[in-house]
Amino acid sequence: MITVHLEYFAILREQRGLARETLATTAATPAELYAELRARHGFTLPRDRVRAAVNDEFVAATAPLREGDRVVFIPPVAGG
Amino acid sequence: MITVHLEYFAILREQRGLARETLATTAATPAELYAELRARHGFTLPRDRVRAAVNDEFVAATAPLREGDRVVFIPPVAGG
Amino acid sequence: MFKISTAPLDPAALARMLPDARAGACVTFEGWVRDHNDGHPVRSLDYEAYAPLAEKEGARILAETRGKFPIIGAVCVHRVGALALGDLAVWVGVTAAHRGAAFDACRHIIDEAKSRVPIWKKENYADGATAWINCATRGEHAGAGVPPAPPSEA
Amino acid sequence: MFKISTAPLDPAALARMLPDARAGACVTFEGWVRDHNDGHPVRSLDYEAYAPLAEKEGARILAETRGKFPIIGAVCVHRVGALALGDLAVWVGVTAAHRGAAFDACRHIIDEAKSRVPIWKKENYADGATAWINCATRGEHAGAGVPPAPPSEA
Repeated sequence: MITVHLEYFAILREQRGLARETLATTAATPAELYAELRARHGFTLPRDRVRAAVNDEFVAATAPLREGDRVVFIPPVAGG
Repeated sequence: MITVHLEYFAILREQRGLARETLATTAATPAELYAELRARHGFTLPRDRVRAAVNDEFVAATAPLREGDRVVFIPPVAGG
Repeated sequence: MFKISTAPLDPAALARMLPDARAGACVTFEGWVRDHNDGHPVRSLDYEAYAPLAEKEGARILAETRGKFPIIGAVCVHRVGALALGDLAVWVGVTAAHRGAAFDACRHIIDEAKSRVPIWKKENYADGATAWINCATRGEHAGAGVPPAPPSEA
Repeated sequence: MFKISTAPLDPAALARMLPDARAGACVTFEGWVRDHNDGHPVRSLDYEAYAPLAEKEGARILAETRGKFPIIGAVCVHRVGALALGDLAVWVGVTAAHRGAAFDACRHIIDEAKSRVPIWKKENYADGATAWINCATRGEHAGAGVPPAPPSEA
């Protein structure tokens, strides 16, 4: 079990109903963590449409998660 | 003989030493008129690099000139 | 410089960052909130950014752009928050000795920013529905009931 | 609107002509007097226009551009007279629903204006020489003694 700090934006924030939370997880990667969160919170976006960032940098979905990481899942962007 | 009103711009104005003049000519077209002026004033630009305008519209070098026309020869442009 | 701004953007103030005696061309792009998207009347927009990563990714885009095109200055600022029709959402300004590079680089910056920088846009439609742009999934709409909007190009 | 102006150009005032609720993109081009051309240090520029024909030809360019690209607004104003380094020589602003058309149309307007509108530019060099740009003939320079400058792209 590790503890991670999540921040939600845009559609994920609305579907989760909050902007941040800290939770304990057995997920070893962002991909596993997103699958866990999606099942729990009913996120509509499938994993392949969401990028992951850890500690304010983009990471691969299969990167290792570590104790205390700040994790953000990034819905499809639409600036401009 | 017709009388035409010439206006000079840019390098032609500098080489002519004045901005406008009225003159009587036997030239029947802008091409003939430019040849006459070039011989008289030593314009460096050859005829194929100068466009003609009559009464504030572009015309062909072979268009007929008429009494009282306002004629401008247009050196290569360089706006912007 | 790439910044996320919670305050309204001031194009004149932003443009004052660009003058340079070597520059012969300045191209700017402004993205405005328009009154429709894909046929739907739009009443307002909400922009949201993951600011720390947005500014890092934006800085990378500017650095890449300098590597690709012979430009002198490049600035991009993106507004976040609630925007009304006509409001300025994003401003890009690029200077170069020659205009070709300024046009190409300005367009490259906004194209890349729209596809890579973590900024999101929610459209609020005249009928009260809303939609997070680009977040529709498999034909069902991610928002509250309007038909799916395709990736929008402002 | 295409205008020749003997007064300094005010980009903020010109930009105020463009807002439109349907517009999502605004692209502007500014041509500035830069400190060099083709390797020669430039001290100032003189612009001269055959104004009546320049404005007619400019209006034709804007009309053609509207026919080629789905744009909403288009404005081009060209300054004439004695300009110093950094001064704004030409301003083009284009709005459209989408940015692709705004970029393409803005570039088309300035490209066409530079090649067709009767406006001339004399460069005054740091060494006191001058040259009417594009008016050199057969290898000899049309100005007062600097090497020939090729067609300049600002």
